[in-house]
Amino acid sequence: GGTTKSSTEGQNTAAPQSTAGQANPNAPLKEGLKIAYLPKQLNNPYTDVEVGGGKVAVDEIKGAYKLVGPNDASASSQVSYINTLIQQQQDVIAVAANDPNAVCPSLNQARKAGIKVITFDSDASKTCRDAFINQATTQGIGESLVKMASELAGGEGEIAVLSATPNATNQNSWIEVMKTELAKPANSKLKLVKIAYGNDEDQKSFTEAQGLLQSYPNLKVIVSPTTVGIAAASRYVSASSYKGKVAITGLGLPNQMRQYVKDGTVKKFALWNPADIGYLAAYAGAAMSSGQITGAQGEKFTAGKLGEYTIGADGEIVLGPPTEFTAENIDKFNF
Amino acid sequence: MTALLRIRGVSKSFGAVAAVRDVSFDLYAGEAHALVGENGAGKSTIVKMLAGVHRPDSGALELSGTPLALGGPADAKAAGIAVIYQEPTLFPDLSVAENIAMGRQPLGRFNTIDRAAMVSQAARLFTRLGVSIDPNRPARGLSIADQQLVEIAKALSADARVVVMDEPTAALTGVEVERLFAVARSLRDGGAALLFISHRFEEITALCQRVTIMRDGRHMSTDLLADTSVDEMVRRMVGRDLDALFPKQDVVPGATVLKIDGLTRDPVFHDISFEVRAGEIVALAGLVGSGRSEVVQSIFGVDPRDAGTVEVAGKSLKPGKPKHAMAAGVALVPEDRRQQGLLMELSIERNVTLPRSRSLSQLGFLTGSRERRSAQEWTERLKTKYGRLSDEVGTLSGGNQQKVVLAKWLATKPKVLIVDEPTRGIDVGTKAEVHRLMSSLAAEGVAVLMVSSELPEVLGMADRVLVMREGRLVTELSRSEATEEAVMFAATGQEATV
Amino acid sequence: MTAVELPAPKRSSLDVVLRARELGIVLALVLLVAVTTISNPRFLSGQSIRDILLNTAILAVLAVGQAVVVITRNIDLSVGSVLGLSAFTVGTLLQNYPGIPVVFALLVGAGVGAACGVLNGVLVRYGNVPALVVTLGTLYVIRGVTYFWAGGSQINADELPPSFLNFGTADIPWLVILAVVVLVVTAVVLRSYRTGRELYAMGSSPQAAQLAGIPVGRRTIGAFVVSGGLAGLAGVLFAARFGTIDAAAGTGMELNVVAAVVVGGVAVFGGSGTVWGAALGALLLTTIGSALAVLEINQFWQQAIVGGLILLAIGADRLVAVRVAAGLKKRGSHVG
Amino acid sequence: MSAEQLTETRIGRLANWNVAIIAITAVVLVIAAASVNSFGTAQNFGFLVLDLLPIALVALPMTLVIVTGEIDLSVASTLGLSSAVMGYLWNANQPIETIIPVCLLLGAVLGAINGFFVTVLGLPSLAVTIGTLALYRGLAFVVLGDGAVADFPAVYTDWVTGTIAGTPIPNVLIVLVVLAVIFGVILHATPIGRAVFAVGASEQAARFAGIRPGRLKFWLYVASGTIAGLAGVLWTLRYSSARADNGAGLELAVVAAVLLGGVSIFGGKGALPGVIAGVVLLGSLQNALRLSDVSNEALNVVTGVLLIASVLGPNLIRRRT
Ligand SMILES: Nc1ncnc2c1ncn2[C@@H]1O[C@H](COP(=O)(O)OP(=O)(O)OP(=O)(O)O)[C@@H](O)[C@H]1O
Ligand SMILES: Nc1ncnc2c1ncn2[C@@H]1O[C@H](COP(=O)(O)OP(=O)(O)OP(=O)(O)O)[C@@H](O)[C@H]1O
Ligand SMILES: [Mg+2]
Ligand SMILES: [Mg+2]
Repeated sequence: GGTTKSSTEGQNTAAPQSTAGQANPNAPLKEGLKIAYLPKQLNNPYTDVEVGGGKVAVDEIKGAYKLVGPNDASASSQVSYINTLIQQQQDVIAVAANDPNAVCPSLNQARKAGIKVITFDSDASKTCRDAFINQATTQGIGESLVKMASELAGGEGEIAVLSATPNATNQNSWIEVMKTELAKPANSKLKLVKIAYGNDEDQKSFTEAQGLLQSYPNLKVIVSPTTVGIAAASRYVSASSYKGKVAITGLGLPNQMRQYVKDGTVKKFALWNPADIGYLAAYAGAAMSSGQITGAQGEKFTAGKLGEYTIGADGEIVLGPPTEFTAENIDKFNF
Repeated sequence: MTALLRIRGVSKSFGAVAAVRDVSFDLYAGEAHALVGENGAGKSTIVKMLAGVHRPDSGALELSGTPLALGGPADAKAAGIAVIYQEPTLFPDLSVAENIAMGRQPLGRFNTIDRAAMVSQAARLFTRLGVSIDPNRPARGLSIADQQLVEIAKALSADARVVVMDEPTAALTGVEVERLFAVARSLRDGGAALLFISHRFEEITALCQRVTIMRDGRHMSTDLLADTSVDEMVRRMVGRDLDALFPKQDVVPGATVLKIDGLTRDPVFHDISFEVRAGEIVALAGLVGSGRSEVVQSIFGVDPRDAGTVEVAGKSLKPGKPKHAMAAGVALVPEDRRQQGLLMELSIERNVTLPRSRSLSQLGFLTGSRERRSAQEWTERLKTKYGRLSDEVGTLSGGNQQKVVLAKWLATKPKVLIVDEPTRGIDVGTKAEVHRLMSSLAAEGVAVLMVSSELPEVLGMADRVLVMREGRLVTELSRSEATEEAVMFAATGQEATV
Repeated sequence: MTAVELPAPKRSSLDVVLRARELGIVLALVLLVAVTTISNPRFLSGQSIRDILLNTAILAVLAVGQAVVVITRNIDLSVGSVLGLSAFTVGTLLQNYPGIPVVFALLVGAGVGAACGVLNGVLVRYGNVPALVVTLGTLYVIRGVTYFWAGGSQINADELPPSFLNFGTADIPWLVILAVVVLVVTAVVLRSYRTGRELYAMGSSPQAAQLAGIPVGRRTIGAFVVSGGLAGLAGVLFAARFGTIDAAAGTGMELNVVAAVVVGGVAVFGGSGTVWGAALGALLLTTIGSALAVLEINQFWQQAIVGGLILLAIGADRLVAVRVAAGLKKRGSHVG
Repeated sequence: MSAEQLTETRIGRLANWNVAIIAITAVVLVIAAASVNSFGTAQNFGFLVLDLLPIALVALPMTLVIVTGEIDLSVASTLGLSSAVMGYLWNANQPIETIIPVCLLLGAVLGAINGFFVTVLGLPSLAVTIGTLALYRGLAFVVLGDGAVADFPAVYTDWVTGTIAGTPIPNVLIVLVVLAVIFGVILHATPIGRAVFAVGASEQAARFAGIRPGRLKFWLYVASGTIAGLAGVLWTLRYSSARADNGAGLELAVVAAVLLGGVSIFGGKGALPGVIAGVVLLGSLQNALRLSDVSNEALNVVTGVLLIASVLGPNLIRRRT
């Protein structure tokens, strides 16, 4: 007897649907909304750009912007901050979850208290948020990572992935797509030899890149779908004897990567505009808080300069396709 | 003789305790000066003021006519004052040679330490003291006696003008004391001033010219030794006439309580067998390092044993289990009270009641009041001097600390009382009390086993004397057979030369 | 009285123990390298050795400083935070004044660290607060100050002068050379100068040191200044090596450093051990990290193996010590 | 000694850091409740208790361990491994009623391993537990890898985050209070407690008083591991997420809280009420500052300064008198 996983299957999904009610697409955007951003971790350049976009949007809609967050990218610290935000009676919490489940009870408490919860960057379990701003579809990113790797490797050879933490949700789902892509006959000559984890720490990523190159002398491409990882790997390779022999690609910030693109270490990498994610999150939250949308599939709202968006299945709002950066176009971007 | 060091009206208090009050006396170049007094009289406090450890609250020191302000031990060293503290102060991880030379290491090229010179310097000092300690070995693991000898070598190496010795002989036996005295005399005759503290009057009369007596932190008198008698000194120290020092009552021994058979622990002692009967005081004599302490520690169970049995009242004790021994009624007052006897940072109360925390508890719980009452009772019985029961034991004078250890163990009402150097560092008054206590315990039927390096104590107190030499029990002497010569002969294996 | 024979000046048993300790680490190192190389010869390639040594340099500098403090029976848990502060200070400085020579940057870093060391030392000495408490406190405080100052900003490689980055990555391994210099100087001072021996004495018995007239206060502060200064220096090396500096640089490093020192045979209760051992400990830990990556050992096992090896190292060290102590017991003195 | 002196002794013993830290904590709580919006709400009280629960739990046995003069830095890793194993077994479809005792047992075993190295082999605990800190955390990753296991039964997760019916008192507070009382009584009013202090003051002298320091310490490590295992279970249920990195870095916070509570790092001195006050002080300060929008950085600085001040303050006062 006893309570086991299978005996409780399906029982836990019952989440409070506090957002019940009818959407009124014509409701005006409220002013003075208290919108709080809770990124995975403060003091991370990528995060800073994201929430920077958020601040622009909150100012546009005359809301009150707030930024809180831990220094350590852990779910438990995020929970403390969510609790604080509940006490402070925010209107919208825009959160990038460090763990899809750990933040759930708190987020649901927030929703019970009437706070709209928008996740961005890294989703929480869909039972505990109102909408998710998806930077790109998981499928789209996974495909584009494999495409770039294949181009750089010339269609065949060993590739490796340098990811963030072993349990980063977004990273893992991209890697899953990559694996499916690689299994396709078109990519049969590409071999994924290793997934290393740099924990989104610069030094660890640096050392891991080093380890990859030592272990796999025939490595052709390192794919790092994290800004910290790609920068660290590029820096290592640019100053080592591997420069020119091993290609680096992945997701990176143009400002951080400019040097390595220019010195030839990196031929191309991709990214969406992170500022737009924060920007979109603010508008989505405000629209929801104003009653324009409820998070149901098919609802539409306007997000300032980004134009109109439609809510997809499971409350997902997709930002758009990622941009590829190369030596030709990189100077047009500044973030 | 000129006054080399003048102590003028110094006082020192620790919180409410006035340890030294307005004490003045002079040390002359070329004299050995004894400082005596009861435990807690303030002798060590004077020493620490001379060493620069404590700054006098008032009063002053003068060296060769110029005022001497000591900011710390380094100043005292620089002024040519060398101190042997009551408790050895070695660096266990460093080699013996380095311990001796610390701060004065001979230097070679680029001011680096010349190790060879340092080692040979230490070796020379040991030769002068007539002992063989490997200068290269670390100080860790040296016996107390060896530690004391290293301390002495350290003081000698300083070529000091003033040498202060706070009970340097407490851990030494006759031969070593003689060696020390020979060296001390040569220092003295070389023009140094010696301040010598001891509770043993025979040593004082053998070495010193003058004696200063302290009582309760006050200066009582300073006289030529030739002008005073031991009785007179004792009277001034304690402020009254003293009872007999060795009040051993005659007791008809009862049944055998403690039976040791074939006790062995390699390589320290071998095949030790003896018995102690109820009402008996049995002394275990021998030279320092002969293994006596190890034997009693093994009996009590704090040390393991390789072979042999220990029986208390017919029941055999498990090896290595002091709790067993305690439950069977054995108590051990260990030789090193700072390391083994007391928890220096805990209160007097906790120390006195520690071995009985189980029996003092009610339903397994301790509220503190029973412990307090018991601690008060036993410290009073032993006439312990202290401020409050909650004071740290470490702040008591050496003698009072020893009383706390005794209280701690006597309170367990033992059937077998083992005492290892019970009166080491204890003044005559307290010593008599301790002896009376042992004697009356024996009269009550307690079996007492006493390890002692003090021959008068052994001869005065024991019904039987067991002598150990190099880890073996060599002789058993009855009270009538036990003479100084007989014991020394057995302990050294040769005719006594002292 | 018969003359006692002068013992022939021979290696003290103390030295033998220490030698044995360091020998053990060297053996472990050789074994590790051998096994790894057999399975992947590239492990012994020039680039690989270079990488390991460069990575070790930073940890070794920290470990040398930590050893000095641990020898005095203290501990400095703030080194990770000091490294972060120093790295960020130097990074900012170079960002604003790219023309500054590397030597000056090193001095600034060491200076920042030394200042933190003074703070630690003064609190330990004059505040009479145990070092573990003080440095656990300054671990938080210094990290907090760095975060305050840095906020979210990150200094990237492209904002640092190339001469500085070159210092970290050039063909001549400056970092390693610097670390070796630091190691040798510290080792000589500790072994052959009075000041060094006084540090051992303090760690061996604080009370005895006081009574022996050793300026305990000054030496304690001195030890913390050395540790802080070296942590500051390590911060500069860190900046040069990794090129990216944010407020989190060096977070959690303290436990690695203490582990290196402990594995290197420096007793946590002070009084014994050498900086050679500490540096070897750093080398061993770094090599383990690299070797496990090369040996294709599951990433998840790495930390567990490091933990196991630490236990193994201190356990083996203990066995040697026990054997030596048993030897000493048999050599009591006798009146000659 | 007269009755008068007796009461004086009692006052003397109480007038120490222990009382001071409790007073400071009370003052901080009052000021925070008065000046920080919504600090005093029942809901916030619940959050506060849940936030400081793991630190408070682990601090209980840690106090005893530190009083004996040792330390256990592996507690947070034990917590993590307990959490990871909980997730693993849950995924393996084991009943939670079995998993929880298994995790406690696991904690006990991990503690016993520390105890073995420290007492049987006689290795310094600082070094040993730095080793097991890495080892246990590593094993947690071996067990659970990158994964996070969620969907623990709502009955359990709700109990951990819930309150006693009809009151704002969190359920877990009962666990905490019961354990605090048990550890407090053991430390301050039993022969075991006396032995703990004795061993901390001098291991050798304690041995000469019939205490077996090794055995005592061994069991304290077992207790420490068990409680850390329990903390891992509660952590997992609270966040409904079993992960290998749960509780990473918690060890320093626990040590900080214990030291703040007036326990001497050298052993032999300390009291449990002070430690509880230390935990509450740190927790409520962080909570109040966060509510006042003071940044994380400031929390770090405050923690550090408090820690140093907690030892420095009494020292300076003592010196002046
Ligand atoms: N550091 C201290 N703090 C508080 N009290 C002290 C301190 N040192 C000594 N005392 C007290 O001062 C008094 C004198 O102590 P001192 O050690 O000088 O005695 P002593 O004459 O050397 O005794 P003994 O013969 O037992 O060694 C004692 O009452 C002792 O308790
Ligand atoms: N702590 C120690 N470490 C190493 N060896 C020791 C230690 N204590 C004593 N020994 C050695 O053990 C042997 C027996 O010493 P023990 O202390 O039992 O002698 P003892 O006759 O009681 O002398 P003492 O009067 O010094 O107590 C000697 O060889 C001594 O050098
Ligand atoms: Mg004295
Ligand atoms: Mg003895």
